[in-house]
Amino acid sequence: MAYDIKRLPSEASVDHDHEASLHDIKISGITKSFYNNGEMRQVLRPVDILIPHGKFVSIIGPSGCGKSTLFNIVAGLLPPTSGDITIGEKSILGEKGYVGYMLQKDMLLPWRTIIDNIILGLEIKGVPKREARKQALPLMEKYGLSGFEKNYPCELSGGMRQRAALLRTLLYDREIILLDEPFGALDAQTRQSMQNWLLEIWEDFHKTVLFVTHDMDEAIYLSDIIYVFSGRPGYVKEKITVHLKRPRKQEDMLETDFWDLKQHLMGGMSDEKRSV
Amino acid sequence: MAYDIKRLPSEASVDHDHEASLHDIKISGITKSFYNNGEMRQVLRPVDILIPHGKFVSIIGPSGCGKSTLFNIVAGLLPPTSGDITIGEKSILGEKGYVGYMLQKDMLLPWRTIIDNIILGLEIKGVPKREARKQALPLMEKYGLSGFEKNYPCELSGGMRQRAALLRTLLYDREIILLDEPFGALDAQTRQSMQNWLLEIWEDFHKTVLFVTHDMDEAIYLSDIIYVFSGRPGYVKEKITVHLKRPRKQEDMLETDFWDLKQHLMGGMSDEKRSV
Amino acid sequence: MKKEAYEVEYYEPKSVLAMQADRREEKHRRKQKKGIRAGRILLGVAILLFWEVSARLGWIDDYYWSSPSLIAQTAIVQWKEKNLAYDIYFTSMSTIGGFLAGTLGGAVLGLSFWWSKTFAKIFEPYLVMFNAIPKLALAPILIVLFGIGFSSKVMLAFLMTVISCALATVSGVENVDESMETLLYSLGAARWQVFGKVVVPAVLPWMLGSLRINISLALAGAIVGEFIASGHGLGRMVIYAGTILDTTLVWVGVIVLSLLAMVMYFAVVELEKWMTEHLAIYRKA
Amino acid sequence: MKKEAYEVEYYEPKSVLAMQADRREEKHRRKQKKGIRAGRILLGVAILLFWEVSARLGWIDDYYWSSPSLIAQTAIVQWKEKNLAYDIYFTSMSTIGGFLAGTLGGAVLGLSFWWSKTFAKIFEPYLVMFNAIPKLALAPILIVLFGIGFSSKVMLAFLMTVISCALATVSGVENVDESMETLLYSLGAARWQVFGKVVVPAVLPWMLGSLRINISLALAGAIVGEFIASGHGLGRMVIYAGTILDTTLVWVGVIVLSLLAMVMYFAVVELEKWMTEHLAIYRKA
Amino acid sequence: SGRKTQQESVELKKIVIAEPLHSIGYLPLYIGQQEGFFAEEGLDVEVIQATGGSHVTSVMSGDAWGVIGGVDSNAIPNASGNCPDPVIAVCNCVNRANVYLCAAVGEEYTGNTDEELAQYFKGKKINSGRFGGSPNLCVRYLLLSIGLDPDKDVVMVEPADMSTSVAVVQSGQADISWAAEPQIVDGMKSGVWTDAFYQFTDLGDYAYSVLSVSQSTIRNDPETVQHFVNAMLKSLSAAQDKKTAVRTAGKEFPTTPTEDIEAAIDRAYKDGLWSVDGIITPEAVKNDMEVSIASDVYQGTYQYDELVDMQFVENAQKQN
Ligand SMILES: Nc1ncnc2c1ncn2[C@@H]1O[C@H](COP(=O)(O)OP(=O)(O)OP(=O)(O)O)[C@@H](O)[C@H]1O
Ligand SMILES: Nc1ncnc2c1ncn2[C@@H]1O[C@H](COP(=O)(O)OP(=O)(O)OP(=O)(O)O)[C@@H](O)[C@H]1O
Ligand SMILES: [Mg+2]
Ligand SMILES: [Mg+2]
Repeated sequence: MAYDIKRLPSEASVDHDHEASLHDIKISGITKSFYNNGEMRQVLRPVDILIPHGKFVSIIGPSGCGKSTLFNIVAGLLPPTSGDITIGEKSILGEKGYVGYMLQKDMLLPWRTIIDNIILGLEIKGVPKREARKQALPLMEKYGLSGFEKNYPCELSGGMRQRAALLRTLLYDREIILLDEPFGALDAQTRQSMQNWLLEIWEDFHKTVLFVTHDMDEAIYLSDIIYVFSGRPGYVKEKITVHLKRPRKQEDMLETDFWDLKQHLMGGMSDEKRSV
Repeated sequence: MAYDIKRLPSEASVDHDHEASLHDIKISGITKSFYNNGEMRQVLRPVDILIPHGKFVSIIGPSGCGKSTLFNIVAGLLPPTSGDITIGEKSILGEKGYVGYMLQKDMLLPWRTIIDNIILGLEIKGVPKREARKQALPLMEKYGLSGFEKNYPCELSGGMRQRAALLRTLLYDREIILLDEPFGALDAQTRQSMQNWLLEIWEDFHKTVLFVTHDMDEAIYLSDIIYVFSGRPGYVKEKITVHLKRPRKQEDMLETDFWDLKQHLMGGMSDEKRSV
Repeated sequence: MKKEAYEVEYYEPKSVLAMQADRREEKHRRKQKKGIRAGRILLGVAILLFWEVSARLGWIDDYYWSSPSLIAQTAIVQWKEKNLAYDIYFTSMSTIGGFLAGTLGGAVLGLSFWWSKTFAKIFEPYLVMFNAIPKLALAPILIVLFGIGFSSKVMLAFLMTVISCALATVSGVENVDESMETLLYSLGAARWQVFGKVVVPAVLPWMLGSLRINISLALAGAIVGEFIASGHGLGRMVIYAGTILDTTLVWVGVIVLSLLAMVMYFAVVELEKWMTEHLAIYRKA
Repeated sequence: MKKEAYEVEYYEPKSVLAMQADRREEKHRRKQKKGIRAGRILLGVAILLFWEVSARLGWIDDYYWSSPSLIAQTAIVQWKEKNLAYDIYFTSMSTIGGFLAGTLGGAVLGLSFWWSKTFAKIFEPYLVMFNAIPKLALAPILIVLFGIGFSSKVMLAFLMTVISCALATVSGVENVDESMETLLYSLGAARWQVFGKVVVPAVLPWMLGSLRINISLALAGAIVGEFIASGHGLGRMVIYAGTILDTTLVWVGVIVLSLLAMVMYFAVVELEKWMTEHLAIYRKA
Repeated sequence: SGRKTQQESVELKKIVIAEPLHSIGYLPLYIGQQEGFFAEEGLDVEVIQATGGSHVTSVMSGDAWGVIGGVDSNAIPNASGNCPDPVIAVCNCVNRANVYLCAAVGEEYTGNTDEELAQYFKGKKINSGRFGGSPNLCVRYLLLSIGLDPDKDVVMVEPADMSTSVAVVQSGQADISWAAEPQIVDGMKSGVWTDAFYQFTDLGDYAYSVLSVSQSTIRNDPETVQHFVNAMLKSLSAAQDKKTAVRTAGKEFPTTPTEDIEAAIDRAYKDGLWSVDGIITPEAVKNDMEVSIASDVYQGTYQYDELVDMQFVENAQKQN
């Protein structure tokens, strides 16, 4: 295969309290406030998050609590007001290119065909278009996009667009992938199938994933660890380690363990409800 | 109270097989196809739906199956290709003003304050602005919008905007209310509280409601009857009568009955999944 | 209790009805389209007829207003005996030349504003000011700068177009979706990569959208150029006709000019459509 | 098993840090704003200086290019001894008059297009055609129609503005969110209610957006009017200066005109802002 | 003087005269304004500039009371057969074709005969002003009369703006240019040319710039016309006084150097530019019209009596 996938031993069985690895990502004491027309708006209170290598970590929290802002900081696109982000010992503050980042909107460039959107990351790295396309084709086939290579984003359904955006992020091939509400705009059924598809991919590629969502079902279904944020200014209120076994199936959502956890989350969330 | 609310005896206890009342709405054999650039696209296959007076009826179905189109036809805004819609004996095809209609988007006029948006329906009927505002104020207070009368829609959160749009529809005071995915754009927590708010209102006003959603939880939680649509061209695949007792509480969502029904719906939906 | 929580009834799809009603709808639409075309022609004919009759019956003073029949006669004479055809050609060429150059120049200028917000903010009022200078007033200087030949008309058409196109491009630049830039930066792109892969394609539809205004401006520029000094062209013809007080000839010039303007306008509209469809230029919402 | 499905750790919010870093950011922004203003002035001064030096050292022919110092002197003389102030007043008044009338007329014309799509489609090409007519060419006819007084300048400014504003309004009309109309119809509104409560407010920002182009057009129209025939105004001054071979005076006219254009432009921009803020006119995205 | 101010306090009748451009040639008109001759006749004359042929049109349409310009530009609408209100010349002003030809330094003409002149012109780039304008017609007429085809044998350069005469020669875009004062002096000072080598003033009487009003004005309001002509005659004789002429020109053309003005006025006297008595002779009309006819701008025939009405000049002379 032209595309080189780093396979690691499945870590689903590894204890979540495993020793800090050299590939863990540590977010420590990150704060952020914005100035707008002379007024300060604090968006993030000090946030500390550990993202163990190879894990699927989710963040849930009310709208406006600074989740996307935190992602931008991790991706090196926004300087934090204070705090640091490290991989192993190395600070990656302000360094672009360490993470694959999928923004809240699918952000496919409307003037590029799907395949050209997918190879965008490779193209920027300097891989010739022809070769990049060669790398992308088998992936598109595998993940249900074959036949749409030459279509433009506007000609695809929402689910397909999300898939393409996700493939672009994957093909960019960083060790950690940030996904900001990738399925927020999809309807319930499409969302379900996309979640399964994401889990499938994650098991294939086994990258570290940091995931933002509003949907509690989604967070539980996908994650190893869930960080629950408070309302703005956001901080980590709870850290929940999910012990549901993998691989997970849709039917698991109807099990008691699942519903216990959901009830717990819904309880926590209702504190925030009044702030809406 | 300035605003006249028609209270009916609570019908939660009435058998869903009650005799056809004079206020029931009957959608019979409605079909619709569009011509675009000479190409025909059929959106609705013959659809038959009975909406008993005072009931909460939901429609769920995949995106593009013609739910909004059907709503437009019921509201008299779009002529169907064939079929009829009647209240009692009377055909209301092409008649506007029989139903209160809340569109998929909140559709608050951005150049009007919230209160002026809410009284829009009254204003069109010819009620003087001052009086209409008087009628609206207590409702705004009751349903959590007081203090925001003079704000513009862009200054409100998504949840509040939806509330305002719903109030507008209610204040317009028709016997049947069409709600097209009113909570589609909200995050999970806000959505929850809006659902409860809607139930509360529905119990106060006890109008007939026709409701469109993508979210199975939502459909089950709210409805007396659920119509499940097929993919495009849409038709009614199933009619589900929900016997969960009212008033419903959030905790009910964790009960077995609820989950049974959800599982049933998820099974039905997965047939459609492949068409995404 | 389990089976009592809900009841399900299954339905089969009914047969699809013949869609005769819709055919009617389509026929109606086609008819409407034809009606519009007919309406346009009718309106034109009506205007001409009214004009002719008014002139003949003396409702309007035919010295100033001439009349369609007289204008047509004069136009034919001009076509056959003088070089109306060459005048049209000359004006068209300078317009198109200036239009192309101005569009290109304006695009480059406007795009350059993406590179530095400060630079952009400093230059903007000067652009506005320059745009507002009445070019006709600069006649003597323009002659010194660009001469009186063909190239001077092209130059004026260029000057009229370039700022308009630059301003449209600047609007486009200001509307580039920042998260697209963010996306590219997150993929480790350098500034010039963001420029080439996001800014340029995102601004293209704005530039295309300004074309239809620009072609009119370019024509106006070319005509001003001919007013200032020229041996050929429709602008010269009109000025000449005005000077010798031949109102019918003025009308010939005016009408030919507006027809030319319209032809160019709709040609550009078609070009815009074609480019949007064939060059993968996306439509802005 | 129940307690084993997940583990929860609770955190307390840490104290909020002092946000000194952000103050720095704000200072930086303020500095930048000042820098832009300074940059603009500097650029202007640099241009003037370069011009003056070039003229003095003979790099450019000062007969045509004059020089800033000469121009300033002449301007002062004109202000004191002739009626430059009155010329400015005259041109401004006819511009503003035509601008207001044209905006109003264009708005009415454009809005009327909402009432009938067929009507709109039939008229559109005629609007384009009319817009394309070079007004200068119509000089003799315009004099008959509107005379040579103040009102003729207003009329030309009006003619330049009205179509541009109408076309902008038409764009607005075409972009009215159909579901808003749907909403009103669903509330049982009549067409005129939809018009008043949706179409007009929805189109307002488009009209506002066209104002800044229109003011320039109106000025151009007024100047063309003065070129054709006038006893006052900056346009006349320029033409007059041209015929008496006074290039310095031409420059005075050109510069005063562009300054006037700029002042009007930014006044309209401010007006636009003010109206958007105070009249509950929403901003289109 | 005191008498004038007294009259000014009386209501003056306001009239508008349209001029195609502001020219030293129209100096008598400006003298009438500045020296108070119009005021003495109870008139308040305002002069406006009207370009592109609109100076005549504005009189026909009634927007201007009178116009200053060539007889030929009155004749064209009159002859078109559907002119609503013909424009008639009532008083002369410039009685010579105020057109001169200057050649770039090094390109000067040295010959004497028509053949030599034709030989000299051949292939040259000649700036003759806006197509259809009087200087342009004069140049075309000259070329035709010496057997040249203006469109083939020479390159006609036709900028609309007369201020560009010096510029086009200086920048090499023309070898020869038409000019009138004060451009001639201006070009000489800039070293672009030495002096005019050909002057159309040699054509003799030429109705180059006359004052005209519409026929209906003559019919309906002959008194005002009479007053106007009276004042014009006073102005014409005052124009022969160099001091008055220079003073007035200095005010009208404040940025033109005095020595240029003086040179221009000297040339005017030398070439008999201004009519002394206001009479438009048939010879003057013939010369003017012939030029228009030769260059095909005017088609058909003309009648002196239909173009000129000398009754007011004659009345004025009788009064004196
Ligand atoms: N560049 C900026 N300047 C000023 N304020 C900003 C900026 N970016 C974000 N904000 C503010 O920061 C807050 C948090 O925004 P952010 O997008 O991070 O929230 P979020 O948690 O991602 O919300 P959502 O769930 O709706 O996506 C918001 O109130 C927003 O207005
Ligand atoms: N005016 C129209 N002309 C042509 N096609 C239309 C028109 N309105 C809707 N359609 C088509 O009809 C189909 C159904 O649209 P509709 O909006 O009713 O779907 P929906 O079920 O409401 O979908 P969603 O859940 O996404 O809101 C779509 O394929 C749409 O493209
Ligand atoms: Mg976000
Ligand atoms: Mg819908």
